[in-house]
Amino acid sequence: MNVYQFSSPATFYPFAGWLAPWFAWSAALLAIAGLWIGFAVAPTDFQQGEAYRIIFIHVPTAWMSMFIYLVMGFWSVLALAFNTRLSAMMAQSLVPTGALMTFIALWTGALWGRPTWGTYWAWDARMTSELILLFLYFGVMALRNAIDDPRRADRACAVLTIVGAVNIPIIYFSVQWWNTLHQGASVSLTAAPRMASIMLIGMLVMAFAAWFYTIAVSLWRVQAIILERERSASWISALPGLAGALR
Amino acid sequence: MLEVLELAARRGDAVLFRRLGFRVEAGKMLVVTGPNGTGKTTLLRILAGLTLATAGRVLFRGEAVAPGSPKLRAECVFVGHLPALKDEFTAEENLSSLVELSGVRPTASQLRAVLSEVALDAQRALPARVLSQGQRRRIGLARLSLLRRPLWLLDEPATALDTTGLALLGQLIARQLAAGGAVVASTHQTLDLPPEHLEWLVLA
Amino acid sequence: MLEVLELAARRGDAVLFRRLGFRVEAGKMLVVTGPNGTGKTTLLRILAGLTLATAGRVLFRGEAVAPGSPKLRAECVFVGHLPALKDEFTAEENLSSLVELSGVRPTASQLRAVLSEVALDAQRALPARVLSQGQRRRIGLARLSLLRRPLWLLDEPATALDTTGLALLGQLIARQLAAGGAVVASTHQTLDLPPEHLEWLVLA
Amino acid sequence: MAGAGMSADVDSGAGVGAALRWSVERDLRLALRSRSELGVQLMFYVIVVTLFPLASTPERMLLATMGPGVLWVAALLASLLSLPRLFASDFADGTLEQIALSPFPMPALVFGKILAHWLTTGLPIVLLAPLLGIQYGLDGTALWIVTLSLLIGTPILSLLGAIGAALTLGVRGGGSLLALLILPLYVPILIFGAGSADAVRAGLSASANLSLLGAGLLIALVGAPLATAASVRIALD
Amino acid sequence: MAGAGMSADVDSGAGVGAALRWSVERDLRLALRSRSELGVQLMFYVIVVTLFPLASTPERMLLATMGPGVLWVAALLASLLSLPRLFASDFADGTLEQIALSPFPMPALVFGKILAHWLTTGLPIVLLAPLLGIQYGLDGTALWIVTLSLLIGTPILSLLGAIGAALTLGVRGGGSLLALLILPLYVPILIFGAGSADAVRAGLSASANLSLLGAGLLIALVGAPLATAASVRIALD
Ligand code: HEM
Ligand SMILES: Nc1ncnc2c1ncn2[C@@H]1O[C@H](COP(=O)(O)OP(=O)(O)OP(=O)(O)O)[C@@H](O)[C@H]1O
Ligand SMILES: Nc1ncnc2c1ncn2[C@@H]1O[C@H](COP(=O)(O)OP(=O)(O)OP(=O)(O)O)[C@@H](O)[C@H]1O
Ligand SMILES: [Mg+2]
Ligand SMILES: [Mg+2]
Repeated sequence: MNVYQFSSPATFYPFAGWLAPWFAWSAALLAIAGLWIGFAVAPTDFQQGEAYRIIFIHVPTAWMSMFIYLVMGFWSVLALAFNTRLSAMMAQSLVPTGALMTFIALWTGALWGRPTWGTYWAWDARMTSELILLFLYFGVMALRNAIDDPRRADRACAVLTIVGAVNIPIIYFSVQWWNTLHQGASVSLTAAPRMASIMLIGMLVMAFAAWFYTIAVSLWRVQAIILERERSASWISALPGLAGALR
Repeated sequence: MLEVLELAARRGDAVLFRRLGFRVEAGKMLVVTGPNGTGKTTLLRILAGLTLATAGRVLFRGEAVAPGSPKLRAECVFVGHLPALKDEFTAEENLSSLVELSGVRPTASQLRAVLSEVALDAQRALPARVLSQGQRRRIGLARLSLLRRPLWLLDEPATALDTTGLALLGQLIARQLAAGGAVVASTHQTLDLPPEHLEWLVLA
Repeated sequence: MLEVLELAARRGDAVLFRRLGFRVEAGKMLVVTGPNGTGKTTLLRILAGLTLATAGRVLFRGEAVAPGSPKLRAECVFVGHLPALKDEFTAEENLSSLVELSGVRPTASQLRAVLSEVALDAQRALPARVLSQGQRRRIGLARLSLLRRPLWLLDEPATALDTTGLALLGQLIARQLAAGGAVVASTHQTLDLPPEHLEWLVLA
Repeated sequence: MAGAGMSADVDSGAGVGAALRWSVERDLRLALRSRSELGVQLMFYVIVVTLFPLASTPERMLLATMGPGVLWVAALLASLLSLPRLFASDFADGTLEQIALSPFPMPALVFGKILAHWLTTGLPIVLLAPLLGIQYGLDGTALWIVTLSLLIGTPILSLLGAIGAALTLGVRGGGSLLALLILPLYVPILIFGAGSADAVRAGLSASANLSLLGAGLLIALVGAPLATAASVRIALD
Repeated sequence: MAGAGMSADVDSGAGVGAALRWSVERDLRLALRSRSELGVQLMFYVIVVTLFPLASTPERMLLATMGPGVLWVAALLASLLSLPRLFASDFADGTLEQIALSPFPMPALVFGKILAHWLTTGLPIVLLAPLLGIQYGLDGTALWIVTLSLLIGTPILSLLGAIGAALTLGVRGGGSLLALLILPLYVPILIFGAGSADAVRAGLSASANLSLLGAGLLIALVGAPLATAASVRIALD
């Protein structure tokens, strides 16, 4: 069995169905653990009180919002370069989750801003660029909705995704390039972490939970997309349990 | 000159054709006919490299060509339903602009000669906006006459042409075939050409 | 039914026709032919009330009608080069919308019947954007079939139709003439109709 | 079914209601066909409103001062941006010819199109304005007045814009020429509209501004469909 | 003239210059054909810039603060408003098909179109900016910097916008969808652009902002023609 076989929707469909529950369960367990660490184990912050606990949602979702976009960009490059159907479907399957993560990051950030900065919203570079990211996700969805031919929509969305990827470094480095309200990175591979290690652990656990959740959801979504797109293919009607549903 | 292997086209849920194969030799014209909506336009656009085929290969002079490959683009000319005319440009400007886009720089006298060949002398300086339907198509004929390309792909070239226009089209095609070129054309009308040069492809 | 007196049309510097006069009786079809650019389209648009004539009068049922008069608008139907189709609407939606614009409310079963009459059953729910050229024209035929109007003005109705499409057009016209309607049509192709119903107007 | 039996299906006077229904229904259906259409309009408005604070300095006081003006300018631009499409596609595909030849009264058909345009571009903006106004730190009354002024004002934008859109049909330079023709007409509306909220913020009454807007709406309602229908006929010749 | 004699007229590599010349020349000629075209673009820009002080309260200090932002937002909107026309007419009349089938390299042809677009919409704005800036009470350096930032920035707007214009070809919701896709990409440019003048007004150096803009221009110059050409091909399928 070689790797390329997985680029065929027919092979990937059952594989995705087998894989998804594993990630879903891991995500659930990690989320429980992370929330427990975040809300029960981690100490109250001496500056911010309890409000800081939003960090356990805010930071993982903010990370994922950017990471998902990069992954979409990767699939889009593959889709355009090799004209593969599956990679375009993978990219498509990630968009709603990406938008969700971005929205949550924005929302929790705004909620957090109220007690710490005294305002829900400011036109600060990081917030603005994160908002732009949300608009980019919406743009990809809107473009897909506006084109009825799925193959054409695949390729158009791929181009847009790749072009929009320039926004990611802007978000990430915005805190360094401008004087922002938002604080800089406190987790880095090169320097020792500047926050309490239990907080760091909680955040990382939550980050993995978000990551696994994304994988599980997008695997399920890609299955749905495959079913919709390949409904006339013979292997679909041969699927157990589906033969009846598809007439 | 052109060979098509196992070509298939699917639009939406409909399969237009499958496992289509044919050859067009130099000096021959392939006439594609068939009822409305059977894929003539789609086939021509695939051959031109505008639309992606679902499966199959197109060989040009024996080599497989990718859609939109520079080689194909340099050697064929496609005349579709849309005339590619700018309403603001005059007939002459439109013609010269279209021909230059194909990499040929015609002289003013060439332009004038070919426009009078298609009976547009009087309309030379009129903006395309005011031209009649048939006069617009004639600019396309003039373009064919100026471009020496081995392969012509014509989608319903007889549309809107009067009898002299049809005769002109016949002459142009005959000249192209005599010069060793090939033509693939879809049509619902009968063209006045010597049958020994014609091959037929009926889609259904 | 329709009478034209001393009609003249000038476009820019060119005089297309002058002192043109003819009558079209109920049950008759006037076929307007002539080389490209001689004013067939212009004439039909004048009759429909879209374009102003330079001189002359149009009488409808014996009364002089102003261009765009409500009377004319209620009794004639014009099918021009442009199909008036919305790319986003399905074939069926396009048809019903066009017919309703003329003040007729067709039932769903009528729509279905007439669409199958023009062989668009399978394309009923497809957006017009993806229809082939001939399929788009067939929606226009279906419209003609649904609207009972005394006067039809058709500009090159045979364009893009295949042989069965042409036969259908012939039948529709025959039905219209038999019902006491009149038709004015421009064309370059020969239509298969009984010659005793036809009158000819050759512009040059 | 013969001869005289095949006569008019509609008598021209009575068709106003049917004509309105036809064109409103059709254009709404077209607008909603791509599910995202309405969302896109809203997004555009939100983004434009969002741009302004980005480009200037984001101080709270200043924001509240700019608020009504920005909301109005954005509404105006959203209208301007969508206007070229009002007749263009109907013109290009021949529907406009058929509209001109329909037995229905043409001003009614045209008015229906304008109404649909307002429903899909103007109304969403009006509904969204209070939310965006909060972002700009506008308080209760100002918020309410700016929304009310948009409710009265945006239909005028659509009505006046339609005349411009019809006049520039088939003319090169479309979008910008349209903007040039229409913006001078828009400016008074902008001034009254944004002015009404300013008046409230300054502790004055907004009623003068609002009633001027209302009068403008009445005039536009009567005059614009006629002028637009005439312009469309000219464009078709 | 027979058979092999009838071969390619252009070898694909060499055609870049000729391709550029063809499309720039043609589009400029088209733009200048209706003599008013250029004037209209400028008028639009002037009117939009003039609208802002009208809509907000006209205090001198505030005006100077808003100045660069307004000049930039107006430039952005002017670009946005003209973008739908960039490919639309070529798409509708079939020229774009012929461009895709031309032996010339397509990115070069597309780049020529973008260049012509900038020359007719961006450049006039850059030239006009100093004059309008004076109206806003901007002083020497700020004026010079905002003009320079527009000179570097407006080509990016045209380049990025072209991608959006190509992606939305033949897609419903055209103008607004285009705005939705493109505005997020425009925002960073707006921030750097308007920010450069703000920096100067705040007594800082504008060089960081300007060099970021310059980097953006380089990236866009390389990437945009390729992405646009790819999008056009997709739209034609
Ligand atoms: C709507 C407003 C906000 C947005 C859009 C936002 C966005 C982001 C993004 C994109 C990141 C990840 C980037 C990175 O890892 O460098 C992030 C991280 C972070 N945010 Fe926010 N944020 C917002 C508000 C806030 C507020 C109010 C606070 C707290 C005062 C906050 C604290 C943090 C912290 C501590 C991190 C982690 C930085 C790190 O350790 O790398 N954010 N935020
Ligand atoms: N998304 C789709 N779903 C189903 N059918 C489609 C779709 N898109 C296109 N088609 C069909 O594909 C066909 C396209 O045909 P094409 O334009 O190639 O026909 P043609 O032979 O040129 O016809 P004509 O003689 O009318 O020009 C049409 O029958 C159309 O209905
Ligand atoms: N401004 C103008 N100046 C000179 N001639 C003009 C002008 N406007 C239109 N014409 C001419 O008027 C004629 C319009 O003809 P029309 O479209 O009615 O022709 P037609 O008989 O329908 O031709 P076809 O068979 O090609 O459809 C054309 O010959 C055109 O060149
Ligand atoms: Mg066809
Ligand atoms: Mg004609």
